[in-house]
Amino acid sequence: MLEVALRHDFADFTLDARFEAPAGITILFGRSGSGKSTVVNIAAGLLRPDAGKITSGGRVLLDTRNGVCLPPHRRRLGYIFQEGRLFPHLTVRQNLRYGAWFAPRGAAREESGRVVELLGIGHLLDRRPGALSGGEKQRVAIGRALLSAPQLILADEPLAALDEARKSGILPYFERLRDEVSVPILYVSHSASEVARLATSVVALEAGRIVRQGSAAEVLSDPSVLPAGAREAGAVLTARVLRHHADGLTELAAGGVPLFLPRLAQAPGSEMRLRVAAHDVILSRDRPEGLSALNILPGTIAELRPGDGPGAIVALDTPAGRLLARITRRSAAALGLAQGGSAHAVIKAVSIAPADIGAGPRAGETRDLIPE
Amino acid sequence: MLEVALRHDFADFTLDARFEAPAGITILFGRSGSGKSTVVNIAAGLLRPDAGKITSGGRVLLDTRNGVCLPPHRRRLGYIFQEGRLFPHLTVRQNLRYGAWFAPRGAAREESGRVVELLGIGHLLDRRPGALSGGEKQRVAIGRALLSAPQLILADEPLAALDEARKSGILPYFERLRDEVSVPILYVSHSASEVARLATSVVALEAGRIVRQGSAAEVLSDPSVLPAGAREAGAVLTARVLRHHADGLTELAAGGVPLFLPRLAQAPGSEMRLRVAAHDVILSRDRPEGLSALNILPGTIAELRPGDGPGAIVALDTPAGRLLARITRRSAAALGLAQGGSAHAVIKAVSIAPADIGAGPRAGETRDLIPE
Amino acid sequence: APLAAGQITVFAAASLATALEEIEAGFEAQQGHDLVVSLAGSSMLARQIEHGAPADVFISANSDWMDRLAAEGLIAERTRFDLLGNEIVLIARGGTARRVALDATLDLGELLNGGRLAMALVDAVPAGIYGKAALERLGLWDDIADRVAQTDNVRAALALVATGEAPLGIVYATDARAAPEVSVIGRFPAGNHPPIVYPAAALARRDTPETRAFLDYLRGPQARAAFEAQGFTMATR
Amino acid sequence: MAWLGPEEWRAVALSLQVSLWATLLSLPLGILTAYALARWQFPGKQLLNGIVHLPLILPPVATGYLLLLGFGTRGPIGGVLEDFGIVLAFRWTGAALAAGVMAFPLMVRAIRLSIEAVDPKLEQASATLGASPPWVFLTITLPMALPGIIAGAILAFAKAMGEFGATITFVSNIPGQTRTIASAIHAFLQVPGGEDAALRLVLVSVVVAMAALLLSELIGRRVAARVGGK
Amino acid sequence: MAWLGPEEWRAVALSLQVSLWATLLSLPLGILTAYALARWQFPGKQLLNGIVHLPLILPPVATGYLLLLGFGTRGPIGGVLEDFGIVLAFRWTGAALAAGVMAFPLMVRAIRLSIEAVDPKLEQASATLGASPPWVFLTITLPMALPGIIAGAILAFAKAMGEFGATITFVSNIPGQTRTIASAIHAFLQVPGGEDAALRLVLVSVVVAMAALLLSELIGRRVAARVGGK
Ligand SMILES: Nc1ncnc2c1ncn2[C@@H]1O[C@H](COP(=O)(O)OP(=O)(O)OP(=O)(O)O)[C@@H](O)[C@H]1O
Ligand SMILES: Nc1ncnc2c1ncn2[C@@H]1O[C@H](COP(=O)(O)OP(=O)(O)OP(=O)(O)O)[C@@H](O)[C@H]1O
Ligand code: MOO
Ligand SMILES: [Mg+2]
Ligand SMILES: [Mg+2]
Repeated sequence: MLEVALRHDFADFTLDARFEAPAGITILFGRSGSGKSTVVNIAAGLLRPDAGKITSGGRVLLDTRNGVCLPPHRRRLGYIFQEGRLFPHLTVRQNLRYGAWFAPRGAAREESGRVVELLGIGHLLDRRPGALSGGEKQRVAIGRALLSAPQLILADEPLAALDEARKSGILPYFERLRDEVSVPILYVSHSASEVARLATSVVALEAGRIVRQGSAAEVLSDPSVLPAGAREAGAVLTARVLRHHADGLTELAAGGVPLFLPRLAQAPGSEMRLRVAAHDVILSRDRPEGLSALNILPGTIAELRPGDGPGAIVALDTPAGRLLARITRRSAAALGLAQGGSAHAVIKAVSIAPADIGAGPRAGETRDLIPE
Repeated sequence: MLEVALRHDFADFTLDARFEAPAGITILFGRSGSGKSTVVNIAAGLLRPDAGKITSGGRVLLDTRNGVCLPPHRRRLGYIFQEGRLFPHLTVRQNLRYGAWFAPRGAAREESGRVVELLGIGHLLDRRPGALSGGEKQRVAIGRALLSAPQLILADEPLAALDEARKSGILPYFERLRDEVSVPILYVSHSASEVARLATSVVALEAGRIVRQGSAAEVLSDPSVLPAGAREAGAVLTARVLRHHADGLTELAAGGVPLFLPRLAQAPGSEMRLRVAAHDVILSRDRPEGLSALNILPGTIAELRPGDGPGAIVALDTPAGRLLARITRRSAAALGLAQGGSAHAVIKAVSIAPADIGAGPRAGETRDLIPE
Repeated sequence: APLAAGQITVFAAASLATALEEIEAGFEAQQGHDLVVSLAGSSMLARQIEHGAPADVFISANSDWMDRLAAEGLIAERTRFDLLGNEIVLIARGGTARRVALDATLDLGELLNGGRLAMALVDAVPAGIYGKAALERLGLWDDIADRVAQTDNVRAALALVATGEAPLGIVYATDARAAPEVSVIGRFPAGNHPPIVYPAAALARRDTPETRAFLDYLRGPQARAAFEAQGFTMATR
Repeated sequence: MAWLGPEEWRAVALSLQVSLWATLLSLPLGILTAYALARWQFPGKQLLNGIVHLPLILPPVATGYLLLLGFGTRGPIGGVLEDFGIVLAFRWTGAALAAGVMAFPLMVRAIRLSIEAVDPKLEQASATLGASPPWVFLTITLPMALPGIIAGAILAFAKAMGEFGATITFVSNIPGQTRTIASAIHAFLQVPGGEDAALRLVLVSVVVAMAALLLSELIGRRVAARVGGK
Repeated sequence: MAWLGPEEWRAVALSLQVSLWATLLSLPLGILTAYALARWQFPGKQLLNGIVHLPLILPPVATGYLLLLGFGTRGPIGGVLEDFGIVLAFRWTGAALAAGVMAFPLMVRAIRLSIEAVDPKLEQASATLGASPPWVFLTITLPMALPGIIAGAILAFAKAMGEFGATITFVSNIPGQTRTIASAIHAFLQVPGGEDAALRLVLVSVVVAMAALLLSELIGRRVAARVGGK
């Protein structure tokens, strides 16, 4: 458990934040300049705040009132930087061992073979960072942080510098981290997909202040706290892989309702998280017939929230969980949608982006170990 | 008109390409490593190919057979680099003037006031590049290239380093460039959105070879040549803004059919290009009722092309133009879709991403000046 | 390129610095000519003259370099004369040091007491060459040859003794007078080494009334007073 | 400062003059050499690099002697120059040459590093905008390397102020003509009782050189800030 | 090489020994000084920078004289050292000190630049992985700055090979003890007819120094390639 309470003034920016990060991934979420990196750098000891207190698993890292401010090397961190920051003069193996070198003797530490395997970097061990691709670099950086026997993992937009393909190659590793590593992970992101897939809990920052704190599902359903506004709104569903069909579709069960997606890699029985973007959901008064969309979920309208543009967000409680739909107010009126009424959500199998489908425990629930 | 014919061998890569770029924007499209930058660098004179000939508006820039290879500074280029490459020791004004300094006396040149206005950089003129944001830098870089009185403009992924918000801030400038500047523009991209919005013509590269050449609509409708495969397939429609409705929607006419989109900035009468991603289109056998989607277009199935996964691409000829829909084969079978049959395309107003909506002349048509 | 009329450039051994300063003032006042004195080691000056240095008069600290210039026809032989004589002496730090007799019985090694004997370069710089010759003649050289600290010039040897780095040194009598920290504890008999002479001459292409006037002045009473004040002896011809 | 006599003042003035000219005149060649070493590949590059460093390696007296052999009135180069009315040997111009030669390796090293730090991509960008290679150099490389060029020039100036061995060997020690501060210090150290005067001159040269160094740090920082943006 | 007599060979060997030790012993201090100048802010930083540059600015003879006053048997520092059994005066060790002092500014400049080029972000990363400041320095800063450190050391070595003025003033010229190549060259130039011997020694020192320079370019390139990745 990481407990943070901070106050810091820059020339024209004030940070004032207090939050707790349980085991699992806590995502610091917010638009550019909202103060996310500042929080992480204070936690790392790279920046000393005007006032504040940070404890990690009971250890006091910072307590300005009592003049305590541990230097970075005594905080027992694993910091994963956006640009990797691998040591260019060391091989991958040496980079990985670097932190272990400085860890206290008795520290509980990850077994390096397991980490190497987890991250799929076994074939890279003898290379130097200069000879790695961007995605490989970032995986090594994750391993390096893990192997330093950290009591707190920090990650500042670790995927921001990667293109979509590489991002989706690394997200699963963070999912595993969340599920298999027992220390809190403070993870900075401004991507709704990452929040949906990774977050155990979310802290939404806006101009240095915390505007929302809760589970991924809660935070992502509130366009007012999303960096990109309504375009990013969406629901986070959890589902279990049922079976893989011969025609290339995977059937999942979400609260008893079947969901069809293009073939997933996970074995039947795996727990999945899906982010269903609000703009990908069509609503229908009655159950539509003769549509190419495979997933049609009945539900009850829990809320109808008009937006500032021509749109409205409709929250629909379905057996699979609460879904959000972004539709035009014109349609809402034409369909006579109203709170308490019933409607069907239409979701195309192919419209859920691969980036939005991840393995993992229920969104917003406490961590529970799932061996793979 | 730019005419290019090249052959070049790297250690384990061979480029062999021949194409023509008319006035307007010709997009070099292809996945990473397909040879796009190599082509542009050869055109710029930064790399000398094993063999080849390049003429620009009749001027021979390169002709290895006759030993002609003009150095970059004599090619009359405007090269817009991915990273801007502004001169840090010069002010924005001096950067902009830099190329004009070296242009031949009598060269027809853009009027600098007009370019500054076009790019909206008037308030930046006295700053140095270090004090500009990424998007501002790139706009200045565009201006600098324009003002060097070029006879050929090259742009190598000019937007790749920018985030979505900044990208969408700059795309309109390239649209204007395409429509208002008379020299050919060779533009490298691997974004389907950029192709859809900008391309006068598209050259699709794959492993050093040209696999497809044609209008944006033609190229984007063929998943086999798209870098990201079927996920990027889509149609490009052209439509004219009809009117802005009070509820925040804009009505467009596409081939006589109305289309509703969230409010656009363009005035009624403006010609628009829309990319409609295949995975955002739902097909229905009959005209569906009671759906929240506003845009329902009847059409005839022109083609049904099964993909390698669980999906299939359906090409539907509608009054608005040819649309593509990516649906599961299971749905196609269930709906009994077949070539020649009829179907309705369902498109949500909000599912067309803002990045996919641009101003401009009809896709694939020759340039025609539209004053703004 | 010849200098302005009435200007005489003298290339002189560095050890003459103080005396020449006084002579320069006197000569300029008397003759109205402008005297320019360039001071450096004799070897360097001679070599520069070989390469066309604009010297009018050369005063060397030994005959070798003057001989070499003479052989090359660079000096006006008729104007050459031995200007000064000097002595070499054994010095020690402090004013109370006992005097020693410089003869074959002297145990220099014991006097040095493990320390160094400071001398100018014994194969290159005149003071060193003379000193070595004298010690050889006395049969003392072989004993202390490996105890000698050789310096770039006499002044540096003097400095080593003055600062106490070396207990003893061999320098010109003229130098010894200049450093209050040291005292002379022995004088080498003149017959023990080649005569120490400072020859002077006008350059062949500058054998003019002005240079002759200066050379004459050097032999005159005012110059003699200045030289003797520094401890030089006038060479007897 | 009453404690410096007219002779000493002349030496100070002469040193400043000699060092300034040595620096200014060797600067263009220094920049060219540094550029060649930084950016060109040519046979004999390592040889050029070695020759540039020679004055650093050789005893200064040897360098002075070589200068005397080459640039003296009887030397092959000195003779040719003399036909053009340029006399170096035993003139302050020769002192400037000697000081310039001795300071050259320091200057070239500093400039070379700063040129190597200029991003070739900016030079390419300049070429695509129509600048021919000399213009690329003048408008991009040179201004971007300016902090290093200034640092190199001032370091060379400081070194020139202190140069003695090569100078006295090449141009002797003629008051008012070639007697720089360093030569004067040397002369004073030869004279009984000259230590005080020598010390005063040492102080002067330390002050001048320190001022130059401080200046170089300041200018360097300011120019770097300008080039780095803002 | 039969053309060098045993005396000359001893001078050559001694020069190599003196320069090597001068370089190796001054390296740690050079690195520390360079690091302080590159990374720390402290009062008197400019003063330190100035003092480091002094040997470059002062006439070498003056530096040698100051060394004599400070490190001679009677000097304040020399006296203390002597109590510890370290004698510098008239020893090759003193020659190494003189050469080291004279070469120090060159070494520090080169190393400072290469330390400034190390990305502080990597040092931060190292700290977050548990490395205390000395370990950060040893495991990140030092290896990354290695090309510059090697270049600086070899430059200092070359300079030490050529040092003469300060050496002869401080430790005089004792064959076999303090008679380095440079001193020998100087001595030969003082005697009529000594030019040939001097020239031979000049050749030897040029060859040695050139070899050192070449080596530094090679090592520098190889290390840079390693540090830069691959
Ligand atoms: N050293 C500093 N001095 C002054 N202001 C600073 C400093 N560091 C950050 N700021 C300001 O603090 C605010 C928050 O910055 P921070 O880097 O924490 O944002 P962020 O949320 O990480 O943004 P991004 O998503 O762009 O990384 C910004 O307004 C920034 O300008
Ligand atoms: N200088 C070079 N030497 C050897 N191979 C090269 C060189 N430059 C490029 N290549 C190879 O040529 C191929 C094409 O490279 P190019 O940079 O043109 O691709 P691209 O389409 O621009 O890719 P991206 O989208 O990543 O920029 C790649 O396989 C690359 O490895
Ligand atoms: O007076 Mo001398 O020539 O320095 O021994
Ligand atoms: Mg940040
Ligand atoms: Mg490319």
